[in-house]
Amino acid sequence: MAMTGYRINPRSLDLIGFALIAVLILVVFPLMLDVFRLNLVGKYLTYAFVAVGLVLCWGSTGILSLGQGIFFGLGGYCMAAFLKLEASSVANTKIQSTPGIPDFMDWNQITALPYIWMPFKSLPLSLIAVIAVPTLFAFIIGAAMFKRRVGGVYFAIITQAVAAVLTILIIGRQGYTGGINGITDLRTLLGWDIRTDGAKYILYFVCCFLLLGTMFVARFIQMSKLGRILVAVRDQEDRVRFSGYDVANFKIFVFCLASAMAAVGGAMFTLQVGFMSPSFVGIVPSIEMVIFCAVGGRESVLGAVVGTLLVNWVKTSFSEAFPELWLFAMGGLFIGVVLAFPRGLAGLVTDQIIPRLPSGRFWSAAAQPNPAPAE
Amino acid sequence: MSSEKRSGNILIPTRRELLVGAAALSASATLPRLASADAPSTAAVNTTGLAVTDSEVTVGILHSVTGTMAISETGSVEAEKLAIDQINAEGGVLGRKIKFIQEDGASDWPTFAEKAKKLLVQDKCAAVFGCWTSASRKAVLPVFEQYNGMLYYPTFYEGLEQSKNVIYTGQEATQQILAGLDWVTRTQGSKTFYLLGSDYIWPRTSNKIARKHIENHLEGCKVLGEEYFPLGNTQFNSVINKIKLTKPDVIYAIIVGGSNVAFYKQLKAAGIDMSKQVLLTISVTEDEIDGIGGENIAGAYACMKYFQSLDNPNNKAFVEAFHKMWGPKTVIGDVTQAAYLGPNLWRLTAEKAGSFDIDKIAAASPGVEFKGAPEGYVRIHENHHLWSKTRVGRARLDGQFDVVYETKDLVEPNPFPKGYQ
Amino acid sequence: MSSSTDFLLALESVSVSFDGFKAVDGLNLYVDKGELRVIIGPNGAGKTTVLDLICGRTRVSEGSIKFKDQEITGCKEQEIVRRGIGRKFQTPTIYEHLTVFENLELSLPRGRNVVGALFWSRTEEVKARVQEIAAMIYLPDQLGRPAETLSHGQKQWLEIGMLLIQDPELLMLDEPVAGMSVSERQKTAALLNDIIKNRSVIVIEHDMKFVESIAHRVTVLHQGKVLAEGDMQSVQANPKVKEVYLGH
Amino acid sequence: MFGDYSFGDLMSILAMQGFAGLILFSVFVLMALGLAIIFGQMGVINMAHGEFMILGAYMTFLTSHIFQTYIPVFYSGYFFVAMAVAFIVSGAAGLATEWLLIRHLYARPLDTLLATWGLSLIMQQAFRSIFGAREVGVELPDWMMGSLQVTDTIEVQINGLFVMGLTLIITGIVAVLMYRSRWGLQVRAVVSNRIMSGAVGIDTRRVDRLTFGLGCGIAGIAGSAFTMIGSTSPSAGQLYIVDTFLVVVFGGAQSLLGTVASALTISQSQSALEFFLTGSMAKVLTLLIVIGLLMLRPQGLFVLKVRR
Repeated sequence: MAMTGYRINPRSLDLIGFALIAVLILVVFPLMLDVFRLNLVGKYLTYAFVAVGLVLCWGSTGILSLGQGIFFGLGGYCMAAFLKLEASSVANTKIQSTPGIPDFMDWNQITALPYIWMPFKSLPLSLIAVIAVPTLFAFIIGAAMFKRRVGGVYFAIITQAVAAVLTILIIGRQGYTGGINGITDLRTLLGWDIRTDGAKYILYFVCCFLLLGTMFVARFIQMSKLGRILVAVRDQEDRVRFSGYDVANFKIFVFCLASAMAAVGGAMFTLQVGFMSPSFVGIVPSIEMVIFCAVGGRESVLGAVVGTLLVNWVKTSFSEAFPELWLFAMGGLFIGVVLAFPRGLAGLVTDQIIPRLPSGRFWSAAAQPNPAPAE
Repeated sequence: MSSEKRSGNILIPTRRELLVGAAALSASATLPRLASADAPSTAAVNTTGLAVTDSEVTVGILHSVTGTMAISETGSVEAEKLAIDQINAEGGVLGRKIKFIQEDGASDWPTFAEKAKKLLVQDKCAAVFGCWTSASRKAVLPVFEQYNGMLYYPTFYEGLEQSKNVIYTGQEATQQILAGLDWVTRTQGSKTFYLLGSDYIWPRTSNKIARKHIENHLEGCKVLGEEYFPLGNTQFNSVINKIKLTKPDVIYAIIVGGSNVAFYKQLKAAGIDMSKQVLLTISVTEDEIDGIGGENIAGAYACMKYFQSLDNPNNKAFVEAFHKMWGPKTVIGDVTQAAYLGPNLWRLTAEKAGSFDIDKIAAASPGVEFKGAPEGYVRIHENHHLWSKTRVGRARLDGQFDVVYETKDLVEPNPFPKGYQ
Repeated sequence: MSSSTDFLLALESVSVSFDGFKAVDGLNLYVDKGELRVIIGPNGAGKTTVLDLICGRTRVSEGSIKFKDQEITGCKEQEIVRRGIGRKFQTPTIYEHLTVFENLELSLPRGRNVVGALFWSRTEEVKARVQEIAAMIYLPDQLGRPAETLSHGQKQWLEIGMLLIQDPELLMLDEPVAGMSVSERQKTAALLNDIIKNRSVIVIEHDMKFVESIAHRVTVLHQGKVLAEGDMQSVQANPKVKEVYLGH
Repeated sequence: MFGDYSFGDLMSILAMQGFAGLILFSVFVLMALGLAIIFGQMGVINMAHGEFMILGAYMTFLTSHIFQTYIPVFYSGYFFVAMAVAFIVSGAAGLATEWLLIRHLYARPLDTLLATWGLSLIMQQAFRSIFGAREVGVELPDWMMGSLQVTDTIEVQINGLFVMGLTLIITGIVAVLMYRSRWGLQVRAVVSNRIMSGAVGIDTRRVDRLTFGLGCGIAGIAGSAFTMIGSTSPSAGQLYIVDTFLVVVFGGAQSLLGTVASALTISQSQSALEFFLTGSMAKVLTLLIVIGLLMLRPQGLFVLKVRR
């Protein structure tokens, strides 16, 4: 594992970095991009929640989870469940044999709303569920694993297996989950149509502020003694134990936190894109999100966000330009980054650029990796 | 102008053979020039700001060319490109050449939604030909309805859907299933069925319909078992054992994608002989057999609306043109043919409506008939599905099908079948 | 023998085996309050394993370990630490890329749970405590330095300091002077004798000169068993010991 | 469940399910062996393992074509040649990968996961561009299809037997290589202490390269064998990766015996469950069982208890 190098006055560096990101997503993008592209960026930003979580979980603490898609997905599904119930009012579902329940239930001969769906009739409960369900799930996994001192590759692969199990379950129990189609055709939130351009702008900004908040929390933790302990756990687990800390608890905490962040991202995804699909719970997106984080720099909150934007922008523009060959580019990108900048773009900045620049403060800040604009 | 004439010259290669003293055709041979000559003004044919110029109209092609679904969707892409080429060769639609923008759905539903949006919002496509799995269609449907686009969807699917913004050029479940079941009970005297499927909405809904039909409409028939496997599953020995023990008259298989290969290879290896054991599938087209290998599935029955071996002039010409464009080895399955219908139906509709406007197209669609369809003849129903015949084919060693049965008349599409839900 | 003892630490008939190989075999070991005990023995005698057993890093196969008359076999590492046993490893294990100050701060026995750590504030009291320890371990003016830049000897001291700041009643040091210069060794010896005042210490050491300079009692381990025990002279006089170890 | 079966039927269920389980077992072992070597011995997480298998499958496809077109007389025996080709090509690809990619990452095992993931994307697209997006059908010589009638209800599938035999042989060879040959000794030395073995004059680089190459080569053979039971398409490799890793991890990365044992456990439980539940549920249950057991024995089934 790479180690955090010594940064020149990290706080000021951070502040300006944060400012740059904030300006970029709050001002530059909305001015530069049409609503369709902006909505795309909004979608990318929902992945950034996961990446930020991974910075804490993987970058700081060294716990590589290949199952973050699980929590992104669960969060998204909880949100989708509420919206779906609102969308499938008796009026909207006249043609069904049982009006008033989601269409996919009707297709599967379910004639009454299942109990697990009841809570999602209320928005407050649903919002609680968005955070609570994934976090609880993470807690169960985390407790089981870390108390038993499962770590490293083993943890990574087990989370992968859990993702596989969950995918099969969601697809198999389609009467209750919408199956492989996911939960589609979501329309309104408390009567407010989330599909209009206006709504898309509002949701975009909500997403931005939530993300900035998440980034702040993550950074605050990194800066606190807790943050130092997490790094210590990564590099010197035994010593931490012999300093009287219960390592497992710290790991569980950070894993749950990362999951909660992912869940928020998932919920925002559902709101902005208008549906939730089981493909997120699977393995591929989970690994992709780890890669976003690696590209940006697994130890840098700012880096992770920038990396997420960058990779997705590359992905979209390449796949639009060469629909049949873009995978080459993606694969090349991942390999290149892993080989060339083990600590991602952020590492590139802090290790390569800043030291070479004249006097620290102003420059070091300006040298925060600038994301390629999503255009 | 009746679509009668057009049907003649839809397929350039066929001109020669069809020209034999057909007055209509000699007229239609000159038709392209006419078409471009009296091309209506853009303002007239495009009142909603679609990507239409005086010389060009832009459409979208949206399929997975990467990821697991690329296996199946490639054929559709090829067919749609062929159809567009041919239409352009005849002077295009309303005197405008068709320009297509291709996007990759990457076998990932959210990506499909993203790209669909791009095609409609940014590229202002007049029509989109695409999607394969139900999941991808469900993902893009709200997009098409919100931004008022037109989707031509080629795959046979589970039904339970109907949209102003979609034309379903494949068969819906009842069209594809019922006739086949009736046929198998009638001719093979089958009484007992074992239903298999990949674990997602289409096989489950189709099996549901099949079960209802078997239990409620077929005298003295019953279902011995019903089972589903995760997509991409490659181990079927257990279920094959169950089949051997329950000894059903008919194995009714709706397994998709790579699993097919594993399933049929293992069936063969397990010594289940298709010449004795009746196997009826609605998910295996010539495309799948390419991967399965003819020797592993020869003797099985498939029930759908099109087979490459269909013997009619339209199809001969279509197959020839397809092979000319994509190589003589490429096979053509039911969905590929349905995908080929898309651009043609759209063209006919546009010329019937005299406009590219989505609303006009949607309104004009019902009743549009395509006499040049490789499958013979199709007509768009009020519910935006197609009237089409259903056929049963028996797989040959060479990967082609012998058509052993075809419904006398067109089967009416019925996406919301009463008594089957 | 009575299971209740007035010893600070009591190992009774402790055994552990790795795949059949008995690393420690029916070992009895008693350490008094305020005693500085040195364990010596040839390589593979099981010295480090004994420390591992006491601090819970390795689980005993059989036998009992009592600390202040309480059974600690089966306790988690951090519990044992919290009961007052500190352990230094053979190779200095410190937080390489934190500063000396942060190393000591993290080891301070406060804010050990998640919340406490999250809202930890660096009070004057904390600083004072860190300063005090830093002075003891000869690093008072190195507080700002990244630990990775310290010399090997200084790292050893820092690790000792990280134990001291927890104020344990029993301190276990695995080869504390390994790789130290002569002057550093003297300083370390002084440090240990200084520590002793209010706690017990177990030291594993090869360097006989150093052992003589600090040891109260010496235990000689051989093949996981106690070969001899007593003050330095008697042990050195012991023919068995001569034979297996000191002799040549 | 049992009511409608006679005793004889039940017996043959037992027999045939057992056999089905054995086939699945051989499949798992074949999948896992290559990975067990690479992951277990080198700690490299090769996410492209599935793609190396598919590479082998495509090689088989090509070989069968060459035989059909040029030397149809020997067609019935082409499969053995195909396996050799698969081994060589995949192995060579493995060596190249190690040289270009892996050797730069030994210090960061988890990063090999990301890099090889990138590699797997590239390989998939390469397959697609070269062999086309559609599945390719690999035809088998007739003697490999069909099955032997043991009793009137019990049948044994020939290609099943073939896979089992193959598994047996390859496992044997690997075991000998690992525990009897000089190379195996070196590998194990490098695993237990890279620096030291370097110091005593073992060319660790060479050992690594060979190990990785061998692992990929075996993956190639596995892929070639899977053309008998599975599909050959650019993205088919993805199907195997999770199962494979589970088998290896569950077995305890370091020991071949562990890998075999875990493959046995997983396959038998799965095929048994498959009979009483539906395919999907059986899969879920199996995975859950494995996860559960892994929690109880974090380091896998077969690991030595050692002083840390």
